[in-house]
Amino acid sequence: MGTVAAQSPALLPAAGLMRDPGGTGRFGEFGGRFVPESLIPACAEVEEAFRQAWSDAGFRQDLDRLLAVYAGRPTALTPAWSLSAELGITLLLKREDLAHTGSHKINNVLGQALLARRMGRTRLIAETGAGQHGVATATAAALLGLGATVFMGEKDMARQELNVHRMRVLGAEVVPVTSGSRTLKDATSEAMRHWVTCVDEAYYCLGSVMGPHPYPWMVREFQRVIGTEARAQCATELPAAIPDYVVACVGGGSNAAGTFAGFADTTAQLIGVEAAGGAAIADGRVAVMHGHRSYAVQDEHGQILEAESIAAGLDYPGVGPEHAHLHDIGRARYVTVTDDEVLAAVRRLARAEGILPALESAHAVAWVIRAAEGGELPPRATVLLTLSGRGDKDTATLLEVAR
Amino acid sequence: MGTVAAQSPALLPAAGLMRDPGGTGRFGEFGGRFVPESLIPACAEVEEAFRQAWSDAGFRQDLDRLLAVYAGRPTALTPAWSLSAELGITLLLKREDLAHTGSHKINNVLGQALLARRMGRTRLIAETGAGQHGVATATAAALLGLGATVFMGEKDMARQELNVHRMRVLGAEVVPVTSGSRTLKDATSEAMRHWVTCVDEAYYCLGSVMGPHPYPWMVREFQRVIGTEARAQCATELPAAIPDYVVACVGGGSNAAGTFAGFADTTAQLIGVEAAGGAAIADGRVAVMHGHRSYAVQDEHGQILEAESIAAGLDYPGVGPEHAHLHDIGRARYVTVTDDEVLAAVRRLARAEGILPALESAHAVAWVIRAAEGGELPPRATVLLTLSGRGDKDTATLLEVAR
Amino acid sequence: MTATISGTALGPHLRRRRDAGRKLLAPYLTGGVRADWTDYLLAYAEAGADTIEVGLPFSEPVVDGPTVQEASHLALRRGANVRDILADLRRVRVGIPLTVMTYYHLVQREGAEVFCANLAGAGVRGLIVPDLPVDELGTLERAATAAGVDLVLVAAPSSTPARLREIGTRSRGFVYAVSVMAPTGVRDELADTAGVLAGQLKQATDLPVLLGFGIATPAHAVAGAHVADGVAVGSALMRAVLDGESPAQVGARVAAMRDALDRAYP
Amino acid sequence: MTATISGTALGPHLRRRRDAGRKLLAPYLTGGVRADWTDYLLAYAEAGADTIEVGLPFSEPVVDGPTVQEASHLALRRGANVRDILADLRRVRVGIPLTVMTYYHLVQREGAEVFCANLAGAGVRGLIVPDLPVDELGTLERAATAAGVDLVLVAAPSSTPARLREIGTRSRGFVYAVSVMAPTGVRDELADTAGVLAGQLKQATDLPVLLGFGIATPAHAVAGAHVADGVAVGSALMRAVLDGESPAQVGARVAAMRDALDRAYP
Ligand SMILES: Cc1ncc(COP(=O)(O)O)c(C=O)c1O
Ligand SMILES: Cc1ncc(COP(=O)(O)O)c(C=O)c1O
Repeated sequence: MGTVAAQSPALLPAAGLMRDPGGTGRFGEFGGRFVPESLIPACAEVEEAFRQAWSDAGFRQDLDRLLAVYAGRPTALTPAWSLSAELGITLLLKREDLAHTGSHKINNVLGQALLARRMGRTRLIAETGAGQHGVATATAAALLGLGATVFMGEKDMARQELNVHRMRVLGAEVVPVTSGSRTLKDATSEAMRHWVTCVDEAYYCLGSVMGPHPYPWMVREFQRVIGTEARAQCATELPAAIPDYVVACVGGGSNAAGTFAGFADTTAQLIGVEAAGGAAIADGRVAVMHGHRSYAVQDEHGQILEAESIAAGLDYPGVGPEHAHLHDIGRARYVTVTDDEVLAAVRRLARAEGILPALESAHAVAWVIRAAEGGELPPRATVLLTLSGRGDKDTATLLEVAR
Repeated sequence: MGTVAAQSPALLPAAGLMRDPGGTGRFGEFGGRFVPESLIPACAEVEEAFRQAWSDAGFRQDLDRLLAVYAGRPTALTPAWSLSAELGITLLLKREDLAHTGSHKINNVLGQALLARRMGRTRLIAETGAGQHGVATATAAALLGLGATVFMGEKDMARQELNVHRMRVLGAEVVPVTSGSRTLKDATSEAMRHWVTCVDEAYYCLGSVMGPHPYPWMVREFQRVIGTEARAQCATELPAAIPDYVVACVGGGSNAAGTFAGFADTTAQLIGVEAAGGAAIADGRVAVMHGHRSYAVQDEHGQILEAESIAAGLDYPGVGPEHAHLHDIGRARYVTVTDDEVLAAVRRLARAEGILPALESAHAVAWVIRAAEGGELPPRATVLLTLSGRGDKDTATLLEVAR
Repeated sequence: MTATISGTALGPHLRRRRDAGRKLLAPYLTGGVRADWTDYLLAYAEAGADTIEVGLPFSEPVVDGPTVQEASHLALRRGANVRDILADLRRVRVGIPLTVMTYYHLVQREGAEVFCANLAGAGVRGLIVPDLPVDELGTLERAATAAGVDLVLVAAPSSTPARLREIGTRSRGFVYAVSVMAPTGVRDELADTAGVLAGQLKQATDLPVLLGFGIATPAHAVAGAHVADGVAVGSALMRAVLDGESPAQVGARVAAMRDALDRAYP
Repeated sequence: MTATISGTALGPHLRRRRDAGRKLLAPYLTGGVRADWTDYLLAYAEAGADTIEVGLPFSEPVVDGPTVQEASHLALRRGANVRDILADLRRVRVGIPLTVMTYYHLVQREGAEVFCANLAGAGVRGLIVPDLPVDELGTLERAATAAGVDLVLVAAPSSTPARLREIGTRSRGFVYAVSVMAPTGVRDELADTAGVLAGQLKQATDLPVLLGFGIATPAHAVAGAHVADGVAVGSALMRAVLDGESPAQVGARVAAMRDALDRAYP
């Protein structure tokens, strides 16, 4: 994956980019539905229900109301006044950290939980790494009166004890996963295994733009609200209406996909920032895992590697299939930053703007700082950056690092 | 303070209630400016600057813009769908937990920080107990390029290690206070002592509706945005436009004051909920402390007692002077709930609505539950409750209690 | 790349035996789980297996329950990989056609043609890819055919009638009927779903139908073979392997099943 | 309630001495800080104090620096309270008028009239309330006058000229001039602000002006008395008390200051 396609005008803006991937769920050669036969009908049912719901004004209204009166949308667009001045650019922050539960994850789970209820399911299943998606799922389940079973690697449970307790207070059952590396990728596999046993009663609420069709598409659509709002807000904030750059961190890729979706048909350069320690696109090769075909980091024999990032939410060796496609056609660029750059970015944003970003989100900030200071961003460039979550959850990590 | 004046129609709605307390800063017999002579000119200067700023459309616009694009206002008004059904009432939650930094504290500090900058001050001083106001102050200081010195009791620093680190990452200096009980009241005294030494350069950014005039009034005005928004939102959500009850927790009393201010001139019953372990109005007597005359809990000799609540933000033996006045004239009622009721309320709200409230805010929830279940609230009563902050900060406490 | 196809073809072999009234038995072994892992294959064959499923371990075994997960994990920690496992296979002569079971990731990373050719080169005559549904077969179907490897498709209790027909039509060698909506693993008794599914499949195809997932004891095997043409046995055997039983000991377990089947269906 | 006013009135006493050319010395002691605390009062008087400030400890001493905070805290832990301290005072005869220093909370909780009457009943002739600015005197001014207690007002370096006039006019007994923008406490040298403030006050009032906050050594006392009519000394003495010095030892510190003053201003 070494080479990054230069942004060639011919490839942009592709009509129909980031739209319905059709019945096979394909984004170019990526995506698909690579699951055991047992799960095929369940996935098909989710797809069918989503297609119906998404074209049902009543469903959209219900979701929009929840997003507004419950989750706190629209989230603010904050000019990073000081950092912009320091960097000689105009940096706008899309504030998903202000959404209920502290990150963009809530947008997706509210959509999926409403869908689950519409499908008559009584319980949500979810995988979680750091616990953010698990907390969001537990939250949506409580809100809609559904059960919640969250799979979490034993190692992550020990590292994220407080999030485990948050989920339990919210009424969720948290199931320790003891297989493999006992982290997110194993929790994901275990959630899928569990889903097989209860497809009639439970709904698998996936946490990012991954998994079998329709999940990558559906989750992107539920996250599209980020990009749609940001697009309208940029039109007010920026003389040119459209920013020159649109930047987001990429774990599975849902906050980036939701953001990019609002700008795919513009001239904005789309930049996804991966953790250097888990860079599926920069360091990975084509992989079929967790239901889709995309990129993932793997060893010489094709075994999937564990990711190693200071940001638990980016500790995933794969990436959503649509990002693989956007990379392949050169519509988006994927870059990496190191843990050290990320820690510096957290401090810098905190001191300049009074905003403590999640370590995940700080990846996007770190790239903007490097690109502006390294001259890669032209002077006065306008940059929209999605701040996917707040840093409170990471304070203990920062404290440890500081010691 | 045993007797609680019944809501007598004659006393309500008093014209001019919750307005400008005049040059002496009096709310009935409460309030005032009981500070060392050294601080009198500084307080007068703050009053003068606030009066000018508050009638300056430019200042109001700057503040409104910060509240909107930075702090995430207006905050949502969330119907507590399930809990309402369980209790047979209509309960609406004003979601200050969604504001930047996780509570209503940001409303006040943004106002004061803008004022400090307008006054040419280069540094903010603040006291903090649990760290919420300290984090908010550090945030506003970072945003506006000011220094921040936060005084915090040594005991609280040990209990709230993560918030201490958050402040430091935001660039604030956190000063341990080793005198007295080494908690919030001592930190407040120490902040005032420090302010004396640097009035020309530093601005004292007080965290609640207390302290010498103009602070109780000014902080209430900066928090009035809660009530103003909620009033407009209730007009949309409620057929009767005005709720029957308006409920908020009371530590110093700023979120309650800001909320009440929006409804003082209506027929709504105003309820302030204190912690049983620090109930300045329910258990206190008249006191002059930290610059104002109000109520505070004290021993037989008049010495101020330490408060003891599971909610660090309510661990203050006093209360803002305007609340003492609202109590005396019977316009607002002040009630108490126990730690056990609070813990149950946290769990109940979390499971019913997917919202984990701050322990402080859960005091208000606990009273509504008790009043509805005990028949004190008439069936179908409409209740506006200010959820002053989010519970993430309290997860460790909950975990300890659960063990 | 073309490979020399050696040994007996899987499909005709199984069909012949089935048609002769024999109930089919397909024990499973994770490739590379121990240094002497191929000795277990010999023991299985000796004990009367009709084919052996050889698992190529993958780091994300979503279809597998705890026992096979543990075995895969152990094999990978031992350094097992596709190339070496196939090389080992090339060196043993078990006398019955082997079937590889693995995840699609390991197939696609080499490309379907190369992968199938490599299988064939190692004497493997069947391939089961449990996370590859019939809709996603892509080039693998043709590549397997070209390499002389039977691509065995998997049916599940949740499969619709239309899908069962499709699976029945496009599967080669046999059809793998997943007895229960669950990952692989030992269960107390055969799920009700097994009989229903096997019955539907028998309507939909003439291929041998082997029932897998949860067949742990001779009694299970007999019950399964009542509705299907035979059974696949995995976790129960792997548990024994992981617990340190020798090839002879695990072979004896296979032999017991063989025995029970032959006795029940003489 | 009316109390019998006993002993010398504070104002005339100080004014007489000042007018006779004597520099005034007002040492401080926290009431109830030790069981034998009144012995320190006797030692102070013996050493040449012109009045003694007796602190009534309050749990929230916002004007005080670390030493006096510690003393207040200690006294409270020992169970000190206003009633008992005044009862102790009633029992000693120090021969000079005493001045109480305390926070407004302790005054208002009993009501100004009762509080002042109680002071007078204990022979106290002056009252300093450092957190009660002139704007907030309310009923205390009249109550103090009625009880024959001089309500001593405090001026600060930050006071405006208008406020200094007001303070000068309404203060009784003397004016307490805070030498520096800081809490009470030992400092290396007298702040520049001290001279400016004392000079302004001397313009604004004919009352004796005593300089307090930061006067720790005989040299400080001499420097302070150069611009004012005398000095108040607190933390330096309380440090010695807290460190365990006897009444005689601390009295010797006061005597040294008295000596230095008398020598410098013969
Ligand atoms: C704050 C935050 N940002 C980003 C991510 C990564 O997810 P995605 O790439 O799907 O947005 C996570 C995942 O936990 C997260 O918590
Ligand atoms: C969430 C929250 N609510 C309430 C309070 C109490 O303050 P006040 O009574 O001024 O609103 C605090 C103080 O820290 C707080 O953090």
